[in-house]
Amino acid sequence: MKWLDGWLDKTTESSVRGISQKTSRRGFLGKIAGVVIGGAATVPLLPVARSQENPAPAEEGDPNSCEYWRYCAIDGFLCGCCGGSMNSCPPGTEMSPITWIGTCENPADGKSYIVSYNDCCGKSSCGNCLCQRNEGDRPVYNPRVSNDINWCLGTSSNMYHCSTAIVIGTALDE
Amino acid sequence: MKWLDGWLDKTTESSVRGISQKTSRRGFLGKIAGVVIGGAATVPLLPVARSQENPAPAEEGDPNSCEYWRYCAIDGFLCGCCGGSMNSCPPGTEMSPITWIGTCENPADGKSYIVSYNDCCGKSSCGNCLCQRNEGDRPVYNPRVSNDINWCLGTSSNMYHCSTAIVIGTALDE
Amino acid sequence: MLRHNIMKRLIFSLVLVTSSAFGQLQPEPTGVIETLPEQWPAHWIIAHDAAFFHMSDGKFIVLDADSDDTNARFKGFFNGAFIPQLDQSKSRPEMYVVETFRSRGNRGERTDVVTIYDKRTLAPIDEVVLPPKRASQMPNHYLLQLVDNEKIALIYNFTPATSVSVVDIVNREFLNEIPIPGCSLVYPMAGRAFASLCTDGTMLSVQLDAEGEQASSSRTEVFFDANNDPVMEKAAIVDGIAYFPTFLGRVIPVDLNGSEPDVGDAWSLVGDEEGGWRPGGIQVTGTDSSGHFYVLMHPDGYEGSHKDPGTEVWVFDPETKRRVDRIALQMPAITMGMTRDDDPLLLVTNVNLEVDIYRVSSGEYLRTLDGIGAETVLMLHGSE
Amino acid sequence: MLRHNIMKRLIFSLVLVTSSAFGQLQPEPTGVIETLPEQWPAHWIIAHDAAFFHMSDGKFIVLDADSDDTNARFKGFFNGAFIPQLDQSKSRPEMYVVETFRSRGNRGERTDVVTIYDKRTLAPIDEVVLPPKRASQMPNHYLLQLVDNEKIALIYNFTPATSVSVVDIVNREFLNEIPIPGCSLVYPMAGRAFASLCTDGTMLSVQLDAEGEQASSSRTEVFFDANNDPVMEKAAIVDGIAYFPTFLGRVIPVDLNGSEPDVGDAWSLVGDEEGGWRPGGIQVTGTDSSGHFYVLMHPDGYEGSHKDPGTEVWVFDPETKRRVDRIALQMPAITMGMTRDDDPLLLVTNVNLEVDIYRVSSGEYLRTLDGIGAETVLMLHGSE
Repeated sequence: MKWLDGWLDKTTESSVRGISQKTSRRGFLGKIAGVVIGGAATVPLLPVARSQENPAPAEEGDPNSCEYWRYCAIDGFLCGCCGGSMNSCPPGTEMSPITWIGTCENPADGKSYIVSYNDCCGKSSCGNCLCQRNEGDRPVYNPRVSNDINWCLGTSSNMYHCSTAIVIGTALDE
Repeated sequence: MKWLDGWLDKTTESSVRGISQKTSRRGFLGKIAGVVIGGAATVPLLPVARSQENPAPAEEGDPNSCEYWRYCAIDGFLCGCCGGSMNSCPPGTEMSPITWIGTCENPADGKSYIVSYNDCCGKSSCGNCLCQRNEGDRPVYNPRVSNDINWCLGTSSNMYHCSTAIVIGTALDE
Repeated sequence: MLRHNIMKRLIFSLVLVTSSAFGQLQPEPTGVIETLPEQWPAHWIIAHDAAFFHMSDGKFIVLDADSDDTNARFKGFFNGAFIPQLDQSKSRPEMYVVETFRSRGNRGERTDVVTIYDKRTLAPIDEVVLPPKRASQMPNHYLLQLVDNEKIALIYNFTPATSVSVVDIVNREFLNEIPIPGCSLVYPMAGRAFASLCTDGTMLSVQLDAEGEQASSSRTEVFFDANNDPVMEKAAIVDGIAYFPTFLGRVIPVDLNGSEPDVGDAWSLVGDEEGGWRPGGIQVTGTDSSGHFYVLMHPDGYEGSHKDPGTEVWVFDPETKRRVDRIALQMPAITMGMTRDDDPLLLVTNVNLEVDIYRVSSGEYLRTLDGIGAETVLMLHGSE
Repeated sequence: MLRHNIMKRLIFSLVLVTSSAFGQLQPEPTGVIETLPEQWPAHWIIAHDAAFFHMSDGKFIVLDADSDDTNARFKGFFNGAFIPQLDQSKSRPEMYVVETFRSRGNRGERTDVVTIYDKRTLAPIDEVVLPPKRASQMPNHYLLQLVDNEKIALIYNFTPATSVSVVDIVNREFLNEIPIPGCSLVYPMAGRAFASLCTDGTMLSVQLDAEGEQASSSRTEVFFDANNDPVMEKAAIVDGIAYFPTFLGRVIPVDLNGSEPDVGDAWSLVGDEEGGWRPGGIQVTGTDSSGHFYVLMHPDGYEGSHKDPGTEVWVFDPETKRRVDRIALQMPAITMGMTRDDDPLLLVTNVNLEVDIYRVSSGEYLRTLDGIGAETVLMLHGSE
């Protein structure tokens, strides 16, 4: 589900009202500080590269930041801030088998990947890390690439909780 | 329903964090400004006194302010901020026939009055003018004077929307 | 029921106040419930708080947009569950809310209904149970429409198969479900008919018979590119002609007054204005009673900016195909609505999620309707 | 179900990605759902967001109070509708939520249930439907209690007639309703029994038989004045003895280990401390594994200050009847909880409605658990 606008990202508000820091940015800095200072074992940073035997996209960036590359067409709460991760659902939810798709460029290798935004369903709004980006998003009459739709479909409940971003392929000629 | 504490009243926060104005105070000042500047015809200020033939308490103060005298034991959203008034329910709600009671001193005549806090029920939280004061409030094992209880009882739905403050008598020797 | 409750209440009071000097005071009446006029003043509006963080608890808040009094302007609200959709009747004092419930809140059996609200009481007076298929998505006027002189309500379904539920809204009866494969949403046509936008760049139209079954259908030619310069589904409809803005700032008129949609020539909203202006937002269009339409615009557009906040609202005369006014917003806005009177107000939700009011005739910012207990106001409706 | 969905998902993906260079990349798995350990770490806590502004959408949020990582410490949540109440089993990886639903959200038919949640999945695994009478009030531990070695769940009802619903929580079966006229709440007693506080200043105790019917009952003498110095119902229970703070700062112990409540001598929480200190808040007490109890305190008390925010938490040894520590809060708090381990944490909701964590041993403020998507956290539970 890619629903809400960057308008809940307080950057916009900041630039308008002169407030110094946006909420999500503060959360982001807070987390990084936790990594550096606290040295927590559960830091969700990804390996920078993986072996060639099991090819996966090279990675850089923070998967709990709205700026992370996979989220180029997402709209919703990032599951990594909700007890899940960028590609898994929080406990007690159900992952929608039907999704919308984004085509996002990975800055680590310059390639474009097909990203499936599987929603996690059956609980109410997670409420954390609301993120909306609309690259390649199209209106609801083109549903496979529309993030205005609640994709909690084919699940036992259609209640929306958060969204994942799962790489399912590379895009040709992008 | 008298549930939440003065802690949602941002006065506390202000004194702690040095923030200059509390939300409800701003609402209060905003409304007064509206009366003076805008001269709206719907100003909800009460007559200062009423005729002796139909005795009613003399009144002073703003019935949409948490400081208003009748609210000495209220806990909830003030119905006057929700489409109702201090003694009527907003459209589409139902007034609870069962209530808790406060004994509040009226600064206009120095007398104490019995106030019945009838909840308005059947819609979700109004969300405006949350007010909690606990004078004479007692624990839930003393229900007639307990504002921790949702008094939406005897109504077709027990969902709490807002609270009124209806004068039903004068108190003896208070 | 109410009278009964008042009686119980009085008995209770008498018992309670036995020890007080009851005779000295006329007790105030209890059980009083406020009501609203059948015909609302032209500047009363309905703010749809979709409650994105608490979706089961959406609200339609009735506000007097002319008032500077925070409390006096708040007329009440009625609930709508899980990103509901609203439409108002012009011929009856009724409003219709399409909403979804589950037997255990966020889980359990699903029930979709159209709830009918009385404008005088803001209370539900009836409901029609629907197939549990209504589209769950961002609010959009074309999820729910009235046609055939407001006798028929049409509800868009998405499962992800697409269809339309046909409801006899006068007799409160579900009639039929019409599949519209490859197409989406419901645009009202003249008579007992609707149109839908299709992924292939066409528009489908469906004529209904007396029982709400499909009598006939037709397709337009391809008139837009759903990928490269798609039409926004958020059309402004003036005199039965739907004006669809495109991502890149064109507008395509489609006349829905005949038996089939009649696609007109596209023209540019931007003209020779520089700065990369494009339409964008949640609800990006509005109309007034004079036949103008309004588009929420932002500068420096790019791929993906089509839901970015707008900094201006541009006013167009569809007859002359020219911009006739531009209203600079004091704070960028994510969604817009209009009142329907001769001195219309522009209603927007700003990026702080407050509701700002502007006078169209002067372009003047009038006030911000704060203190309304709302979380995420995503749609703004003038009262009909 | 899950596996089935994964299969559907994969088929969908294959169709979709046909045109991409699928062979170059191992697609990431879909359908992965996180799980939690059966035994939670001692410093995981449950923050009860009663969602006072959106009551249908309450949440119990599981957090690692030791973590400074906003995202890593957020373990997930489970819902609870309309100011629910939570209790945890110590002997089974289960949690119990008493909640209320209506068939149309805020209206329609009422259903009260105890929902049973699995601590490993945060998913509901069963429910017991209750008489639709459960008390709707501010959260309070004594609205829901487990007795008889966690075989029986007791739910307090208020209509305003008071009663207790008896549930066989192992076999998921409602057994019986016990009227407790003039009395309120459920305090766990030894065996298959409970006590309740009564308006007349006594305590009622009820012994249940195998079928959950009342076998016998008894009343204590009057031991408090419900008007002039009432006991707070928010007792701290240490080794089966309930310590009830009073409004004016005394504490009255009631031993619940026998077949009848045994009221002990009151003593002063305040002693010769000056400054008008009194207990106050929503949940004002806590206990630790060493046998101490904790009270949220504020200075300059007055009639009506009993729910004002506290500025300190005082620690008492009930054996010596003396204060053994005081923890100064960096920001006043409205409610408190404790973890149950040997190095306990003090959990409070501060007046900004954020959750603050303190180490009891040092009195040190550790961190604020912000960014948890909560609206009004009114109760804080250590994990059992």
